[in-house]
Amino acid sequence: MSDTRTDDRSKFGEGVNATVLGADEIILNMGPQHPSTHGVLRVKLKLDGERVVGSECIIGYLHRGVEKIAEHRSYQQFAPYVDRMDYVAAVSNGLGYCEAIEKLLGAEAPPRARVVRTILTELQRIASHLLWLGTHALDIGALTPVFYCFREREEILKIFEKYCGARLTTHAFRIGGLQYETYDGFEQDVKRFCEDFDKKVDEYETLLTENRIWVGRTKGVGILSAEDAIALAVTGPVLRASGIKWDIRKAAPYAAYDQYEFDIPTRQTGDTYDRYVVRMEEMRQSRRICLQAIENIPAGPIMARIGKVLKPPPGEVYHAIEAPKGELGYYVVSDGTTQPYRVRVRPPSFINLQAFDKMARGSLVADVVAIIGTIDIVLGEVDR
Amino acid sequence: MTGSAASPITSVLFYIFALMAVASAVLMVTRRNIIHSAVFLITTLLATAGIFLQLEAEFLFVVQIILYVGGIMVLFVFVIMLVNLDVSLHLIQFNRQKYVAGVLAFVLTAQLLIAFWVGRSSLNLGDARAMDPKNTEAVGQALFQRYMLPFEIASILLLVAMIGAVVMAKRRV
Amino acid sequence: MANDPSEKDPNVKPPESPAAGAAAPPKPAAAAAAPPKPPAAPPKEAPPKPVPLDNELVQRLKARFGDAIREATLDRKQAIVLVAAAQLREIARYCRDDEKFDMLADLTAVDWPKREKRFDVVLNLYSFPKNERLRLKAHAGENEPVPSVCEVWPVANWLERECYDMFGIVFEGHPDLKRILLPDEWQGYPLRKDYDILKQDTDWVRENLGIESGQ
Amino acid sequence: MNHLIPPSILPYVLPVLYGVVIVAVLPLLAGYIVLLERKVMADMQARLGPMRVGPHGLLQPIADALKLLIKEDIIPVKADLFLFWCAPVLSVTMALLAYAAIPFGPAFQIADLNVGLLFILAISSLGIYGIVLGGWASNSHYSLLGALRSAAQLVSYETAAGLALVSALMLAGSLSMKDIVQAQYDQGVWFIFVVPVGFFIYLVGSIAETNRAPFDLPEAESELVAGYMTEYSGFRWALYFLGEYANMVVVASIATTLFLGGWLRPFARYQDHLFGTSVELLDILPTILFLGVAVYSFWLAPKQPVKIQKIVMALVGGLCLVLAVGMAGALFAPDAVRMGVHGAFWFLAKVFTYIYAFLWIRFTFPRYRFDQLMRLGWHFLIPLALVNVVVVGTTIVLQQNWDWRHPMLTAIVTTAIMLGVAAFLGREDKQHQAAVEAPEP
Repeated sequence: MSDTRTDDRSKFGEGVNATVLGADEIILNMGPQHPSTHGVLRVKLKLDGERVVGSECIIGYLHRGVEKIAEHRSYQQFAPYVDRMDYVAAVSNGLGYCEAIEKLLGAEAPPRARVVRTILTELQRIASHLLWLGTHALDIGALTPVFYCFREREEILKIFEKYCGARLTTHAFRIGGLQYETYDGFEQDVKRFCEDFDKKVDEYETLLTENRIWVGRTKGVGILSAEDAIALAVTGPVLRASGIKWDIRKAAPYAAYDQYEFDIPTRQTGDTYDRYVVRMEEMRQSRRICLQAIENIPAGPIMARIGKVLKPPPGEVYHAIEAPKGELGYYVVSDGTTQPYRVRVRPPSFINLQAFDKMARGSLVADVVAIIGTIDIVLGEVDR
Repeated sequence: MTGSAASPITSVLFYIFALMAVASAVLMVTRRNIIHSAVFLITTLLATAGIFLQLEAEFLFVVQIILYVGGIMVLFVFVIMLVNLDVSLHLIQFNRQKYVAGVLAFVLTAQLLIAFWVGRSSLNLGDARAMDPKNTEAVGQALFQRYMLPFEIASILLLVAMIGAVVMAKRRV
Repeated sequence: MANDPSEKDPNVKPPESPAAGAAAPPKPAAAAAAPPKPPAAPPKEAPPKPVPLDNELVQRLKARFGDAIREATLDRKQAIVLVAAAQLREIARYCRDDEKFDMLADLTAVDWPKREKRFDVVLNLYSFPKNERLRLKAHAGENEPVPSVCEVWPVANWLERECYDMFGIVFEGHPDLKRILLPDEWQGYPLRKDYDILKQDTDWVRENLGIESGQ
Repeated sequence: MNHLIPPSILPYVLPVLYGVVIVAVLPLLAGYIVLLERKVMADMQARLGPMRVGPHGLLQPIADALKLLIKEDIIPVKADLFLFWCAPVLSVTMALLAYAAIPFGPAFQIADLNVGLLFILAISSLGIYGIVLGGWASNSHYSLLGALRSAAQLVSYETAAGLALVSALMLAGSLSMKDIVQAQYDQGVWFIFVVPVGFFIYLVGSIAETNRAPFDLPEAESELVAGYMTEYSGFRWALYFLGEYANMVVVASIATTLFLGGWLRPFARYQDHLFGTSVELLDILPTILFLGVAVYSFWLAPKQPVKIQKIVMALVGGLCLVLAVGMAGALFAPDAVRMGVHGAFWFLAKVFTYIYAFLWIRFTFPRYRFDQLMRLGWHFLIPLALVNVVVVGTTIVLQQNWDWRHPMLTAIVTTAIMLGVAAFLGREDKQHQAAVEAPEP
């Protein structure tokens, strides 16, 4: 890693200084209200004809100051706010936060709670990937997959609703374990869903994977090399599609992931098509985990003995889990009172979005839509 | 449709088309807006195509439309739109030699009229003999049999022109 | 509405923020006498106490940078190394090149208004080869610029912009330091402890709507 | 009845009558094609589609038309009023004008020009003006960009489609649409089986020519929003829409006439008679079809939730019954009437299957990027069509001079050659794709 390498890397940093325009370059403004920016993201593209020469993402339209609110709430009161960040994968946000506070307290959720948490998080991963696939295909022009994906996602949301009464911002977990016992028929529902989900994923694959136009629109678009991926700290499916086999569920198992075996799909070229294949394979792996998990959900208590008022001794902890978008980290500092002194969320979408400029350079304007879709960002998490 | 050519309907049609052609030609010249004049040029061409049709020369009618209106004029309109020429709207169109132009025009029309008047006897505007229905085949035969050589030379010429255009327009990569 | 945070006297603090309870300098290592143990409610597993850390990584760092490495502690089984802000960039480059911490997972800050150097700049590093995490911390005063680590890890670009946006910490050497989440003309730095939401609201209401208080 | 009309305009009466019928029926037909599209799309996407307006959404087109009529008609400021008004009108008239030469049945044709096909190609090539002038007149940078893009697309795919038609023309030997169908009757085989690659090229070309997915780039481009139609609203926009669907039917009828044997019944020369009566076996198919639909709608009628929908469904059932009786009656009518009625049925059946293929393709394929679209047109389709013309030409010369008498063998050989050429062109395209994939650093 000689020093020269850092010089070319520093060119990532400079945003597009819009005032300096080449001979026939124009600035094209996309968003913040735009059909395919997945929320309020504004992208300033510097174009030379059709080619993207530089780009700058302007974010913050959905900034609600969640971290400031955290300092005025108790640990339990802040839990519902966490669901509102990545509102597409609320359950995994909740898991990350609860486990971080449990680590802060030095407590440990009982085995039964850990297994149920794993099942619900994996179902949420499938639901999040389904929403990604539907909207991503719709942006590129395939009208049909979005309806198939939402049909399956509906099944998962029904299971969430039966379990904790809410479909999207579920607040399903509590610090120390679970609030609700699993409803009877929970195992049967999950089994029925997982049973025919494999055939459904085959359905999407027949529609898209060998579709020449789909391959034409995604292969070689938005390439991110492994070295750039690490430099830009991109995580999740985007990193795995660039050839790095790293998943926190395997590297630092949390909840009950160490009890099940599943494999980590990776691809080499790191273009939009590879990210599509990685996410499709991840859905199959999540289904595998769920099937193994519901075989034996251990009996026993669902809540650790940590008492009603939580006063973690002063200190700090950084706990990261594998959210559908990437590494979701919580850095919590406590000063011994009932309210956290500082809660910092490491948002995977925010950091993955920074790689957009690297991917979009040199591509065509029409590919920008595909690249935004393939990074799979949710603006609630980008802006916090 | 071998109706007799001089039936009232066709002659009425002829006058309509002729009038349309002349009117849109005049309009084309006088318009300030470029696109309007392009549209009127298209109407002139369509009117002449109408006259071909009215003479039952269908092949010429169709060729006129495909070639002129569907092909060349599309490129005209493309060029006009790509190079937006609204700058020319502010230029003053006519310079001050109005009077000289007027005199010249008068002299020219006078000569034309005299020429028509003198030769009016030879202009026997007999009924326009309808083309025989198989004129498309006739045109085909003529082109590929009797005038084979000029046809080939013309096509090579066009090919050369096309290649020249491509080479010039190719982006210096 | 420019409530310049610096001349606010410390006692106008939001009522519900912790009172003098946590007056002791919260640097875990220095707080030798841990606060009195919480009343022994049902037997709760208390987390392990923060303990000074002295493994080979810390020794190599100390050998290399001497007293720039202020402290090393282990809090809840996670390594924390406190470094001098001035050498942050060299230490960062050393960690990435020689110690193989090739991913900067997160860069953020914590505001301790009562300390003379009020800000903690916290870098969470991760090493793919060693599958290990390390947390570098550096103290920074109010208007004291911190060397930017953009050259070492390009991901720091947006992270440092967010730190600047939320805390006002200036990272010198950053290619394009400007606000990232808040509008550019925003006054004040929200995540500072003395940035009071209530006061912000009453100022705005008094100024724009001319009524006493919006509550 | 002929003596009533003065002789000079006698030849014009029937065509004018047909013209009126077509222009009146077409907007309704276009509306119901929109409904068909939404229903098929819904069916392919595991949902129901419009169900609320009338039974199973059958009155939806009328509701759409009414909505568009009363919608506010916004004209952008500084728009070029004259052009803004005449662009949609232009695109609809060009689409309707093309019906003049389309033979719906042996007798049901407005004008049997002996350059029928060329006439339709000429008129549809004028459709570009509707789009280009519309884009220019709405005075917005984006709609102009969209208009130019769709015009470029139309021009390049028109060549490919035209060349594909040439290959079928050579087999028929004449430009008049009626003669083409007659040639398919005489040769006893539909041209789709003789020049299948030609049909394929024309299918792709016609999809691109009517700006439909996966070539609907100008409207659907993310930053162009709705291409040249963005600034149009209310009935002006509906005119563009009507133009597009009318164009779709025109393109479908050209394909039917040239490749699917126009109004010919499948196995037209198969004269097996039913129980010794003069009725041919396959002629009863239309009657059976309409009877089936009538029974189905009568069965559905009582199940409709709202009373009014019950009546409408019963009406639809009645209409189908009448058609069935009509079809059956035509069997025993004099030959001209039978040929006319059945011919029209078979023609429309083929047109609708062709349109169904359009819809099917639209809902399974994502959208092409503009440069891929142009490369497909210029690098793949046009060369393929040229080679197709050359190959079909040589086979015809072979047949005429050395009376090579095995049509089936020639069809197989030509298709094999064409597939070889297609593969070669495809490979070249892939190399180009690889070149694009590794963009310059």
